[in-house]
Amino acid sequence: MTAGFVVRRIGFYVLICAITLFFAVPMLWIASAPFDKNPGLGVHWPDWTLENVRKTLEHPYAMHSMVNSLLICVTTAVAVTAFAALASYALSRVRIPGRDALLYGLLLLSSVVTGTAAMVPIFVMMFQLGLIDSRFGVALVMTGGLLPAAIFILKDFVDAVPKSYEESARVFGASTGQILRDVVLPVARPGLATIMVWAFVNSWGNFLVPFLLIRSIEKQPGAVLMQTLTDEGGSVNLQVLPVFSLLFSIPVVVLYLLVNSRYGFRFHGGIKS
Amino acid sequence: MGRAFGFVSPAMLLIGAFLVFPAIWTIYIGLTNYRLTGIEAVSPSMVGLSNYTKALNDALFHNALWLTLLFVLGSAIIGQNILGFTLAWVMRRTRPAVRRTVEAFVLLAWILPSTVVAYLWVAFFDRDGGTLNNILGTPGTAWLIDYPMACLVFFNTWRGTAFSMMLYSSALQAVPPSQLESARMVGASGWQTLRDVVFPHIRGHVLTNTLLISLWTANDFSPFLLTKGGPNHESETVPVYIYNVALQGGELGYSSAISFLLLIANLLVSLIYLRLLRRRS
Amino acid sequence: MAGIDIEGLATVYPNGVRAVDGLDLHVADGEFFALLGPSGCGKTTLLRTIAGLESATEGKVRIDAVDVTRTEPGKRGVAMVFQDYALFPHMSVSENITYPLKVRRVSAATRAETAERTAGELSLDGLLERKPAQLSGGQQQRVALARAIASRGKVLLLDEPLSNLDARLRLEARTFLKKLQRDLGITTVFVTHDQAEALALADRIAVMEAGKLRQLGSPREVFARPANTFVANFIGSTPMNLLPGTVSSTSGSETYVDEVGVVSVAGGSLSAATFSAPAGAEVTVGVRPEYLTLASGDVTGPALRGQVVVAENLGTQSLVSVDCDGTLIGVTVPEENEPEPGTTVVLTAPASRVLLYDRESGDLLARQPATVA
Amino acid sequence: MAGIDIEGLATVYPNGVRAVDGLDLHVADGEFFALLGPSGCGKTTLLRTIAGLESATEGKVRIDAVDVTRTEPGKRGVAMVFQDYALFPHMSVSENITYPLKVRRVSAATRAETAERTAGELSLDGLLERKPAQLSGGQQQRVALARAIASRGKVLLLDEPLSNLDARLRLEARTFLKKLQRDLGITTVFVTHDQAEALALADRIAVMEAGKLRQLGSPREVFARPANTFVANFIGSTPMNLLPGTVSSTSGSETYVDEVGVVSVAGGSLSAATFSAPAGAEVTVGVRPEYLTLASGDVTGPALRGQVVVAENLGTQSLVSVDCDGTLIGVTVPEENEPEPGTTVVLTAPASRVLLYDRESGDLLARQPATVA
Amino acid sequence: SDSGDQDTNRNADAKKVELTIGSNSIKGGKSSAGATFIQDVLIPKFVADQKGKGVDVTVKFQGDGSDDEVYKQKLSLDLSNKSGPDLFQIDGIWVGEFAQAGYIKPLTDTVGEASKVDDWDGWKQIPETVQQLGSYNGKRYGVPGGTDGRVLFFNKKLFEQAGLPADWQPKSWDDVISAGQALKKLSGVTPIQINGGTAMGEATTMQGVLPLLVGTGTTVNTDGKWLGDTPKLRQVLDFYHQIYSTGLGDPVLQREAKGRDKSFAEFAANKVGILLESDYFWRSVVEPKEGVAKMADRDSAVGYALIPAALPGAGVKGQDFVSMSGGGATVINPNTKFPQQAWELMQFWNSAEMVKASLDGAAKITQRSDVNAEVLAGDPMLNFVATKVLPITQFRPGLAEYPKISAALQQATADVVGGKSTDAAAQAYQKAVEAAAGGKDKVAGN
Ligand SMILES: Nc1ncnc2c1ncn2[C@@H]1O[C@H](COP(=O)(O)OP(=O)(O)OP(=O)(O)O)[C@@H](O)[C@H]1O
Ligand SMILES: Nc1ncnc2c1ncn2[C@@H]1O[C@H](COP(=O)(O)OP(=O)(O)OP(=O)(O)O)[C@@H](O)[C@H]1O
Ligand SMILES: [Mg+2]
Ligand SMILES: [Mg+2]
Repeated sequence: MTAGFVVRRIGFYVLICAITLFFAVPMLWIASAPFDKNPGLGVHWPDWTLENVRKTLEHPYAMHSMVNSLLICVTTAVAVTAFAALASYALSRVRIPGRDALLYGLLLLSSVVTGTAAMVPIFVMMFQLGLIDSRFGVALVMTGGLLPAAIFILKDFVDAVPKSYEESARVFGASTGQILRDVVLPVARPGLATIMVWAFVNSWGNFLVPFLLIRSIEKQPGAVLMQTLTDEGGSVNLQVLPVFSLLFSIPVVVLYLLVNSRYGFRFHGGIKS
Repeated sequence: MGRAFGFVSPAMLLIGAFLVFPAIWTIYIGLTNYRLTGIEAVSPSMVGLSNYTKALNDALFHNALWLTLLFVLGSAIIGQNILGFTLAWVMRRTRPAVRRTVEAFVLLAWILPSTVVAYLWVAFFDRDGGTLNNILGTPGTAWLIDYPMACLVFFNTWRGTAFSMMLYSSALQAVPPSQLESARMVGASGWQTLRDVVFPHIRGHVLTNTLLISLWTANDFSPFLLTKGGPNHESETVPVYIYNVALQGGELGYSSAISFLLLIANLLVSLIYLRLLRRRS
Repeated sequence: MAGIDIEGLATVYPNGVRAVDGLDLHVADGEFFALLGPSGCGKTTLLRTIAGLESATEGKVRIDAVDVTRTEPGKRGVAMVFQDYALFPHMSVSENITYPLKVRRVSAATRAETAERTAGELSLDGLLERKPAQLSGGQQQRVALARAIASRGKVLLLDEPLSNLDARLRLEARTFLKKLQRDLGITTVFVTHDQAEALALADRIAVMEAGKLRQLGSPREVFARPANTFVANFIGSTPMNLLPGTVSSTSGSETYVDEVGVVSVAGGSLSAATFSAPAGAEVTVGVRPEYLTLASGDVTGPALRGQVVVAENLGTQSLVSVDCDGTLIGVTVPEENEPEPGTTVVLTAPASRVLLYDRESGDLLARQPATVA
Repeated sequence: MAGIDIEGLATVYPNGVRAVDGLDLHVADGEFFALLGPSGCGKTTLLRTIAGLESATEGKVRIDAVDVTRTEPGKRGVAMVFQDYALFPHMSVSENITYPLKVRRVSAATRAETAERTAGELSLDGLLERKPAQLSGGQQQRVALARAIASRGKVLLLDEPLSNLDARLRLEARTFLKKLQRDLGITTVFVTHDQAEALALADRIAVMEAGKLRQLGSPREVFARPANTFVANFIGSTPMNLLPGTVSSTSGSETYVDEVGVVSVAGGSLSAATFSAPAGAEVTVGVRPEYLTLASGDVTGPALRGQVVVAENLGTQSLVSVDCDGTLIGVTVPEENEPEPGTTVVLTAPASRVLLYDRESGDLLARQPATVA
Repeated sequence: SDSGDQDTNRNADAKKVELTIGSNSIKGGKSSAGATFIQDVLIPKFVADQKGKGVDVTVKFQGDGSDDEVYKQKLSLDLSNKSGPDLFQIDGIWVGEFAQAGYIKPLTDTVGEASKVDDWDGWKQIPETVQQLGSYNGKRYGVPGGTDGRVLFFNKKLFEQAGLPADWQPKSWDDVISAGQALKKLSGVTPIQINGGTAMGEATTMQGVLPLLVGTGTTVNTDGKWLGDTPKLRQVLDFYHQIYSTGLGDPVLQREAKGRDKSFAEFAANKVGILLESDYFWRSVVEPKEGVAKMADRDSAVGYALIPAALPGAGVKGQDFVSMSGGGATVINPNTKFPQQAWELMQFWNSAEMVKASLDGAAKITQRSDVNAEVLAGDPMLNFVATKVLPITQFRPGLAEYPKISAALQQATADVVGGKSTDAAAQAYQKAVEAAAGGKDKVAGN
């Protein structure tokens, strides 16, 4: 081993450590504040207590809001994945003129609709459809917003499934549906898993849509509840909030870990022209 | 073909209903003086393009556009791109245990709910007990006040790098190892290898990635959670400005018009990217 | 079991490439039929058109006398093995093998039984629970075959079934495939660009070039009397020597040589038998390295003279390149006779092994047409 | 120009696979040296260790007598051609060829000049402005060679340089490669799993199995006297017959057979010359299909009797499988002598072509060691 | 169809009634006590009460507990689609804009006969000033809820160290400044915290600009015209300038997103001398047991004083002392299916018994004088507000343009605190107000 080699190795690990710290340090708060007697908006060595956890568990809506979040986000993630899979398969295999332009156009539009102003038409439409105060309605709206990017990303995965797989199934007489179910989807599974996590994470944090469309507190998801953890003057409730933040993060992390260990979390990229 | 249509239609139906239709309606609202409350809520009137002419003379909008540009440039085009690529490049050949650990943190930053993330960063930058001040030994420095845009760039780089990292990881896997080794065999340095072998291969990925993260960053609302656009509009990017105009000011017509202008700006940027992409082949 | 009839078939890709260009072909029931030709000549396209994966632009495909030109691939009663095997990576070997049955909603019990039996036939026992990625190349190929066989098609189509195997495995698989086809007696069409494979396996070979048929015949016919210089050059493990020459004397009638004529070539001459060309005709002389004999002394009769340039070891034989008046001619010699480079040598060939081709068209100058149906 | 010395070399992958496992090897200056072995035996790993792309776990690599075991690949003075050629798709042919010079910051003028010259040597003139994707496989291979040559290494390493070419092109490229190496006189190590290629091209061959050297010698030696059953089975375009047998009588001393002994095998017997085993020894008898003679009448002396099972056309010859007392034995016969399946035949072989191997160890039972340096 | 055309007596005799109460409060979160009262006390009591009359009422509670702006958006969306809760609480300053949009109607329109509304005996207990909270253009749109009042809080411990009296009562702005200068001598202490800047949002307007402005003798909207760049405005801005340019205040704190919370924490940690806040600060922030910034010694350590006019007698209406108040009102949805029952619930809700119950033993200023007299006796500070501050207090105008005017005021203070000259800030303010008000003619300038 030459000296240069050793220096490069050390430099390399210093770089890795620095990057890891950059990503890890901001997370200290959520590791310390929930268990601190005097939680603040800073990070210090906690004065350990489980009192905050108890308070959070006793909160009238906290736990239930997580269930709502799960309901909404599982629906959204499943719907996004299912519809995006169907659409991206069709778009990947059939040459529709202007297909790429369409995808880009939708991707762009999806950015306008996240704005506050677009809430007016969405609200009015949901109102007319009688989907106000419905968790299902909320999931629908979120699904519509996430689909373009999901199709965009998923198409790359489907493009990567060898055509010979499908043709082989076709020669055996499999219908398109069978081919999709038995061959394409299972092979593109890492992509589907990735999209599912992505959709779940995105809907998990969405506040505005459920807030505006849901009427009963009992149906509100955690993202909305988190906004209410303040006192009448608008100061945050530091007893409950850190613990709730922690709890609220757990499903996302668990889902990610599950998917990562089973399918590997990975992306394809690049537009094949 | 007919079956393909059947496959696409559920997605298109949802997209049409919850995306295209509201988007078009929003564009229409942008041509009126509609407000949430007050007289204009009952009877909004068409004001033509006056919202747009107003935006063109609105110093706060100009300010917001400029800040958005800085934000996209700093955190997406430079920050996430370069850090994401560096991570993908460096992690390529590290031990799996190390790679998994680093990736876990990077991905955690990406998947945590944004409301939670906002608190993490408020705590990080906090003036009194903040982690940053503790690390740097600079108690009392109000980072979010004194350097709001720098903080946001820092924050968003942290938040979004995972996507670039993952995309570049898979891009780098597509570079045939034999090409990298060919370069090594002729004695090319790391930089020469990147420039002559790696980059030409992943050019398409670089552009897709840059396009996506630019769009997402330009429309990102999380700056609001950190600084609420302040102090004194110093970190009021366009989405935050739209929010403030719509909710604080109640001017939905005007805010719709600005949303549409943001869409146009996004479109322009995308077209430039796509032009660059096409030139590749 | 069924024969395949192809009539005036053409397949044109959307980009305008006429990959198959007006083909007529009959594959007999139970025949092991090879499609041979260089890369890009349209072999795969022809096979895919038979399978129904590409639709014919012109002409007809009949399987078992039924016109299937417009029939869905799944309803033609064909089974196909792809070059990359197209095994489903997420299914176990037994699931892969029985997938065709699953598509037809055959009961699980029957499926398990079929998997057992077919795996037995192809010596895959004990591998049924593995995933394709856990198999060697040869095993994968057999799974793909098993799957095709399990689908109980009347016709088996194989696209370069051996090309993904390494040299040694390929030889084994070749023998295995031939035996399997014999046992099953299933009509089989296979695509290859390796002439040795086609010669070794097929009952009949169709040699293609640029979407067209160049010769159709038994391996022996194709090897011994290539119908044109294209086929001549393509067939044989060492390329045939194709040399410009002139007919110098003929016996028999003026144009149809019944006995033996002489052609002057590469500074010397060779005798050739039973061809149809007048004296003075410009021809291409075709003679395989295996049929040339190398001597160092003097010989009587037509012969070529030259210097040894280089020798390549072929195992029991060597391929010697001899420079005859500026033309390089390949000769195989037994390993023990390999001459030193630089040696002057004399080459002779039996008249029956010297073929003459028209210099312009490249067609065999034969009394009888070379393609005997 | 330089020789390569390899001493006790082992390369272990992080997953614990000892891909190269204690190898000693000397490649002489200017030699054309082949690494041959089945898939996964460590050929590529050895080549990459010489190149410095993998680092040696144990042992030493010397190039031109300089220890380069820990030297960066770019500084070893070696050039390498990868199996997939690794041409840079975005660079033109001339940019590809001169990339090694660009890295060393050679002036553009010199680079253009080198590109011209090297392209001339490899008949690539006129293609300099094309991109790799616009070239045929053979041309791509030549560009890769040109790039390796332009880098002016002392040693040229080729990893399966011909495997990406189709059957016909491979033969041409083989001859081209051999001639090029002769002309340049550059020390060349090439990897192949195709024994025919190794026999045809190499000055010397190293046969590997599982990271270890099994035989080292000239093509003739390796072909004629494989040092063990592994090599015997691997070398030869048709696999050698390896049959269990027993030494039944010996001449000469008891264990060293000077003249001719007899082994009983497959229900009959064969005579073998010059081996070292006592009567009654259990051996494996090795005899190539090419050395067996097939007769239909009766013969005197040791012979095997059996029925013809199947015949494969090899072009000028056929490979006939004969069932001798339950053992399948391959024999090649000239095409015109191909017997019908079912015929009863008699097989004989010259005693000098019958090799005996220890049944346990598989090593050649030879008086002299089989590997002659 | 507009509710004006609807029969106000619709479903008056229904035996099965369903009502929904909307409120920006939630148990365990924002205004938890309010939500708890409605859900656990008001609704069961009302249901029982109605049962006695033979009516089967179901009352649902629709709590939100979010930012006021988003709550307002949600309500507006509901109301503009002629849906939404039957009764809901809104901020007093929204009454005007909601009325203009037709989202709410005068009670007499919704409920029908004026007598039914005006004869409610509760009105007599609600002071005229407080009634403004639920009124627009002189008409009653709803019944006000509790209110508050702003005073100057000060830290008696710091005052003692600085040699200032424990019963401090400044008579003019100069008195405040000089107390600040005395406090400045103490190390690590911010002498005066008067909210400024945009980060604090409405807290800047309510706890800063407006109390000062009324101290100069004017209001933000006089005779239908919005305040422009007037000398009085400049006087206010000068005062900000004086505080934040001479080290009497902490300019950085005004820019922080969580600046207000932080100012509370600093006050509780004895680092702020004088703080302009509402009685909420006393009740919920430095409250010794439950407060967000508890001060165990609140009763002895925290002093309070009336906000002086710039000079004695210079305040609005010639007052010596001034204050601002806010609060909400409960209104009835004009589209309710059960207007009569909704009005009945409204009366029940604002009965003395319920108002008292809503306090749940805590001391808080309610809309009803009779209740105040009873519950505030034990808390001198709140009593002080109810008796001394409410009579002199002012409310914000409930007009649609107000939020933007307020934003312009915040911006002007932000400019000054950030170091701009009063002149530049005032000129920029004038422009912003003209744009917000929709024309020069709607602005009172100089
Ligand atoms: N999908 C396609 N679209 C357009 N042209 C095609 C397509 N597939 C093949 N071709 C063209 O059709 C011709 C015949 O191709 P085909 O694949 O049938 O050749 P092949 O004989 O199978 O060659 P190989 O031995 O290389 O597999 C080629 O010129 C090829 O470029
Ligand atoms: N990067 C690697 N990591 C771990 N094991 C490896 C790696 N590369 C190769 N191996 C293993 O080392 C052994 C030798 O591999 P190598 O590639 O040298 O074989 P090879 O002789 O070149 O085979 P082939 O003819 O298939 O190319 C194999 O068992 C292989 O699985
Ligand atoms: Mg093909
Ligand atoms: Mg290899």
